[in-house]
Amino acid sequence: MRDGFSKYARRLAPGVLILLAGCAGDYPQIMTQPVSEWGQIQIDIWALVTWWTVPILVIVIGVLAFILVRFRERPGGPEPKHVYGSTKIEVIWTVIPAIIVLIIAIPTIQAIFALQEEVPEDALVVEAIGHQWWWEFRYPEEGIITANQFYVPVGRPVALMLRSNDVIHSFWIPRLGGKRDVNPVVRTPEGVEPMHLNHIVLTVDSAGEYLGQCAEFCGTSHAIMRMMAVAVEPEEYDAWVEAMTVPEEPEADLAQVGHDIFMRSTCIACHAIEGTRAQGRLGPDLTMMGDRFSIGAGLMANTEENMTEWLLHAPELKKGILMPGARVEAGGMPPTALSREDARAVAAYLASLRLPDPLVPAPTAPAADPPAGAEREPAAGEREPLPMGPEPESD
Amino acid sequence: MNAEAHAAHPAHSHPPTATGLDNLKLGFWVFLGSETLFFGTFIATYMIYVGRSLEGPYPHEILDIPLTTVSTFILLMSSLAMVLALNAVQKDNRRGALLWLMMTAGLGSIFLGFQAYEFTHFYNEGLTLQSSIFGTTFFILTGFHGIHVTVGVIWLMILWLQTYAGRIRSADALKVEIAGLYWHFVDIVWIVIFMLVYLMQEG
Amino acid sequence: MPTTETTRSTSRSVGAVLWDWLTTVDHKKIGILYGATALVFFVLGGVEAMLIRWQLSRPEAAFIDPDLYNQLFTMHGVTMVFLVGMPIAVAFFNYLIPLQIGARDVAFPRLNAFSYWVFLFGGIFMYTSVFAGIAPDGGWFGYANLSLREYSPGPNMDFYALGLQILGIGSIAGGVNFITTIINLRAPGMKFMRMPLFTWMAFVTSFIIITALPVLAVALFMLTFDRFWDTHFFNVMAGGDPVLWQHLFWLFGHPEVYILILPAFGIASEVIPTFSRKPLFGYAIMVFSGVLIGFISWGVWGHHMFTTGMGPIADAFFTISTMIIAIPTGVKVFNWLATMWGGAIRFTTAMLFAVAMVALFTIGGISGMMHAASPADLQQHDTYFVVAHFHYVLIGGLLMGVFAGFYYWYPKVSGRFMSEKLGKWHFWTFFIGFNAVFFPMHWVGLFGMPRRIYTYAEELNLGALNLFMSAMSLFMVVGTMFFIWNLVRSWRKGEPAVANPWGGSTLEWSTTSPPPDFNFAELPVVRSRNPLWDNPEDYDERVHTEPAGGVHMPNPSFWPLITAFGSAITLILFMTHIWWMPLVGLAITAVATINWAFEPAG
Amino acid sequence: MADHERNKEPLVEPSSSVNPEGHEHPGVWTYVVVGFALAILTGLEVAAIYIPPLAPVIVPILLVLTAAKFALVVMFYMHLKMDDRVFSWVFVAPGILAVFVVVALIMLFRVLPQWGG
Ligand code: HEA
Ligand code: HEA
Ligand code: HEC
Ligand code: CUA
Ligand SMILES: [Cu+2]
Repeated sequence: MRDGFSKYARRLAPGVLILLAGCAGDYPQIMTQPVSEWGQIQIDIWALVTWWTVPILVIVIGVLAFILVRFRERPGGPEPKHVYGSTKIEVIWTVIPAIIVLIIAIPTIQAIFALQEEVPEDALVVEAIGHQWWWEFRYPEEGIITANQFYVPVGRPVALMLRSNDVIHSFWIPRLGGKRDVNPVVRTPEGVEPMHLNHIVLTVDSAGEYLGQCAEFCGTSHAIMRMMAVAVEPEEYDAWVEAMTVPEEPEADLAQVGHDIFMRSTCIACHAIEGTRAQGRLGPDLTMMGDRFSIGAGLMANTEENMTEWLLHAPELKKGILMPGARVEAGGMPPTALSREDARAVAAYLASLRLPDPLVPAPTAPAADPPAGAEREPAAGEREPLPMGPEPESD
Repeated sequence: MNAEAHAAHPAHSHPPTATGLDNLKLGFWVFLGSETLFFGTFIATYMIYVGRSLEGPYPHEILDIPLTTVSTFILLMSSLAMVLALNAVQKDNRRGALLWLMMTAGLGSIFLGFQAYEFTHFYNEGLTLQSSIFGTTFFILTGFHGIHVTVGVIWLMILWLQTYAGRIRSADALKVEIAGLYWHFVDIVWIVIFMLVYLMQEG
Repeated sequence: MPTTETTRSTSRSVGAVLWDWLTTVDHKKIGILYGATALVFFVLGGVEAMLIRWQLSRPEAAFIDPDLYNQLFTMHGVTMVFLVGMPIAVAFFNYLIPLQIGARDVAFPRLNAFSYWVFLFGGIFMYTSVFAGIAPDGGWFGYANLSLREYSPGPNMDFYALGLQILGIGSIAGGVNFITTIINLRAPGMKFMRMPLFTWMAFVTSFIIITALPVLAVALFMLTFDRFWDTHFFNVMAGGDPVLWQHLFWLFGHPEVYILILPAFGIASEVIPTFSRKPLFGYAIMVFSGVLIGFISWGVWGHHMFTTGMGPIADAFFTISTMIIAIPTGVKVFNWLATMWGGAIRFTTAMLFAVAMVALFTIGGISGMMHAASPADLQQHDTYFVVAHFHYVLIGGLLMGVFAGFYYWYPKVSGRFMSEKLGKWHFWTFFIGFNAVFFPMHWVGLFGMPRRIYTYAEELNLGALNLFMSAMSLFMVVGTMFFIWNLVRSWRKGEPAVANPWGGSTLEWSTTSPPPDFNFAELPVVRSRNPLWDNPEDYDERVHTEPAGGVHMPNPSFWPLITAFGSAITLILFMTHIWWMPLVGLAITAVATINWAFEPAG
Repeated sequence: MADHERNKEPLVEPSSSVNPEGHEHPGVWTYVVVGFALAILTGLEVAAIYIPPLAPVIVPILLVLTAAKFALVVMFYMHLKMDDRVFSWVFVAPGILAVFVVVALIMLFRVLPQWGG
């Protein structure tokens, strides 16, 4: 029943709401256009509830309006009859809502169980780890660690294993589907299952870049704990995996200078870059930082100027974080004491850490598989620095 | 001046109420109803965490059932003494009232003594509020119960003094009855704690 | 024998007046104190809301620092729930229950004073933290483990843990008092099934108070111990589980929201019949559904935790139980409609607010149903869709109801009407402002704006809507100003009111406006549900002047104030981190309690 | 004082179940017997946990014995059995909620996770 119904309900219910809003603009975090079956089930239920309850609302308000017009006191009007109640009517308006509740409840319960999937064999396992206030993503099988932005292949089930490193966060990328809390790991004696570690299993249907953010209040900078899922075709995904596991060497001179500064500063105490001696794990992994959608988990666009500012003033730009600035200490770390020049160089270095573009060479290119990264052009500015928003053609 | 005012208004002369029941007694029962949720929540917390300690000492290593059986018995008997005290007050038997009130408070104090011994013993064994989740939940649950017992003992002593001063007659039996309700309530909470914490221990 | 003076002399010195209010045990005065204090906190909470709206008016705005923002929304929530919603309901309970059941006072007048003073001290304590810039900043639900010392090192959440504990003491004492009053002090003939619906809802509310608040008390104790003595209730490193906090908080929290709404339901059930000139439709069902709501409200708390990962069985259970609540609530809505149906509706300000409440609460209820479907809630949870829901039930339901109550009973309290003209201004500015602020919030949520964020990305395209909402919230400020001005102005300048100015049917209208200290010179005898309509002759001839020989009223007492001070200070002194300091407070409490116990109640 | 007299006029709903003044308090003998019963039940409880064959059913046994003790104290020592029913209501209703809370939390934290929920 849900299927036939949802065909139009899907489009209409949210559509009506948006129309009412008067502007069906471009909403990267809109809830009602999920790109996964997992998310679709949720929205179908929402539509179902909407269709059964909003009419009740309309009726109640309609009747109320009628009453207010019809039964207003008129001069010289008769004294109202004293009616104390009517069992028949009471029964009717108890039973009808009860039936409606039942109609809503049954598919809802089915959906609850449908959403609770076991992790399938062929699923891509991604550990999503919440930190105050950034996201870490680990691909245990691929041996990849990244932060704030993660890639998934279209059409393959993805199992997001959620856990927190500190307080409770909540993983929410509206266009992939609803949220699940990211709970800290409760230590228990052997033999007892770790409690409340959630996972989400979903298959992304269409390629695109999907914005999300932490949805559980988690302290000072909870507002800036954003992330992006990049769903790509399977070949591209494979190329990404490969690129992520190959060491990177800076090419441009300034980047080389930045590389050296980075490697001898305290940066490496907290940050890791694949293939270098930087293997810190306190902060986000910076492999392919140049390609990230933002700096500071959504704080600002990923440009070299912004990066320079970030490196100099991170704790002022984002309150409460562990990363020290050039002059302000944080997280028990002394100031990095970078000069503006140094910072600019490091920014250039980080900007140079980029994926090949396009990820999969065009079909005309030689079939030979050159080591990813060797061929790539560092041309900054070729891509939109902050491509936030859904792909136009999706859904 | 208090004494006079008091004598003029013995408990039974309050204006009659809609139900014929005394306000204070009814209010106190409501309060006890509220207390069931207070202890219920602590008990639920204990039950959720039992067996989840990462470090010892663990309950089975440290809880001394025979000893606590004795203290439980003492608390139960204090409840008996309490009803006997009420009975004596109702019959205007001042000597009986003094005896049984003293007995109740005394048994309550002995119970507290046991608890003090138990706490210090556990502390020496390494079980503290901070040592493990068992330590945390155990001390807080039994500690809040202990605080209730302490309040009860003080209350009973005040009643004893009042009885001694001849201020509690059969007409004031309600005062003793309400203290009794409190006392018995604290007793039944212990009955439950004893079963859940001591007898039904896991891990 | 002690009898309070029953004449109002206007020439008393300020000191005497002050002493009178500090030691009063008169339920009417205490009711006024509650109401006035709650209104002050309402303005404070409202100012916080306006600062929130200011910061959110633009994307990426930096008017307010994130730490301050977090304090603002936390204190806004805490204020509106604990310092406005509950006390304002208690203000009405205090003033009206004894009058409606035909009693001279509540069962425990001094305990009543104690409740108020505890509430006041608790509120002041919490607000010292606001003015010191160290207010609680973990949300009104104070989720552990964020609220533990490790992640909230400052004193902020200490204020939360201790402040709410103090407030809880007062509430429980009040609940015990009202239950006893309602059971025991009904006038002759006032059977349970003849009680006015407001009193019934007060009864149910009090029952929820005495059962739900102990759960919060325990949770707060555990938080306090974790914060002050490193216990492990919520510390994951030692096996504690922060999810337990969530369960305990919402075990309290959901019944709490019904504590907030049921009094408003009660008010609507008094106002609507009066201004429709028809008795309440389906009285027995209204009572029964209220009781049912009270009980079911205990089995639904998990709907705040659908994303926590409770598992499908628990999710399914809480989904169903939550949806079931719609049925008794719907019955109430329909019965209000049926009461108006065929009536002669007078559009006084009170009635406007009551009618608005019916409509707006239904909107909030329907969005509640959308949350209740847990799969859908995975999207909605912690977004502005939820913020829209709960402001519709809290402002549209609770606050509209309370405003209706103010306009309705003001003549009884002051002997003067509130200005209808200002009232209409108040109503329309507030009504329009409210809808303009909170209806678009549904869309803002739908478009993906999470709650409790001090800033949002430009790219989300939410700037225009947010700006609109922020601008429209000024209407609510203006509306509130009309209201407060109306309250103040009418106290001396309002049209004088007779005993039963609106033609109400319940007992409070049988005594003078304002009622004498002893309420009724002669206790009324009740023969029906709507005594003033069915048997007006019983009440017509009554003269409410003091009978010869005086009326025996409880003595004023200073000890409730001191006891309340002692209790509050006991908890406050925990802040010193010196273990024996609270004992000082305990000593004050003990001395005061003993004096209280031995003082003749009169 | 005049007021008091007036109040003594016919009461509404005088305590429905029992005559308020003259409710029969059980005698000393009953109290002592109940005391004995409590002691014996406690003895049984403690004994039960030392009898290995009972291990599989120890939980229900303890629950029943404890409930019995609880009921004895509440009914006899706290006089709920012979007192007005209103007292039972205001105590038992919250008590039921308390039991519900305990059971529900145990289900949520200990039972449901084991069902793989
Ligand atoms: C006055 C307070 C109040 C009231 C009365 C309600 C009433 C209801 N609430 Fe609400 N709620 C809050 C205050 C309140 N709530 C607050 C403050 C929060 C947020 C807490 C926080 O996180 O900070 C919240 C959050 C909240 C959530 C959690 C959302 C989330 O965080 O993800 C849910 C989920 O189920 C919910 C559901 C409901 C339901 C189903 C009702 C029902 O009682 C509504 C019933 C009424 C109707 C349905 C309308 C009338 C009925 C009819 C006309 C009959 C016919 C109708 C049908 C058959 C559908 N509420
Ligand atoms: C009864 C409860 C109640 C009431 C009445 C209100 C009233 C308002 N609330 Fe409330 N709100 C809550 C309960 C309530 N709220 C709760 C429980 C939360 C959740 C907190 C949390 O997440 O922890 C919340 C959260 C909340 C948020 C979300 C914050 C966030 O998640 O980041 C927002 C945002 O817009 C908001 C806005 C408003 C507004 C604009 C009003 C307006 O109605 C206010 C109207 C304004 C006034 C009444 C001011 C009147 C002032 C004057 C007349 C004096 C003028 C003074 C001078 C000129 C000095 N509220
Ligand atoms: C004490 C640990 C620490 C040190 C030292 C440190 N960082 Fe960081 N860094 C962090 C943390 C934590 C974050 C995440 C902040 C956030 O977004 O909440 C971060 C974030 C970043 C980011 C943004 C990552 C992203 O995905 O948005 C960059 C770039 C960065 N750091 C570079 C550096 C450089 C360069 C240095 C040295 C000059 C450095 N960091 C030193 C802890 C540190
Ligand atoms: Cu992480 Cu909010
Ligand atoms: Cu709720």
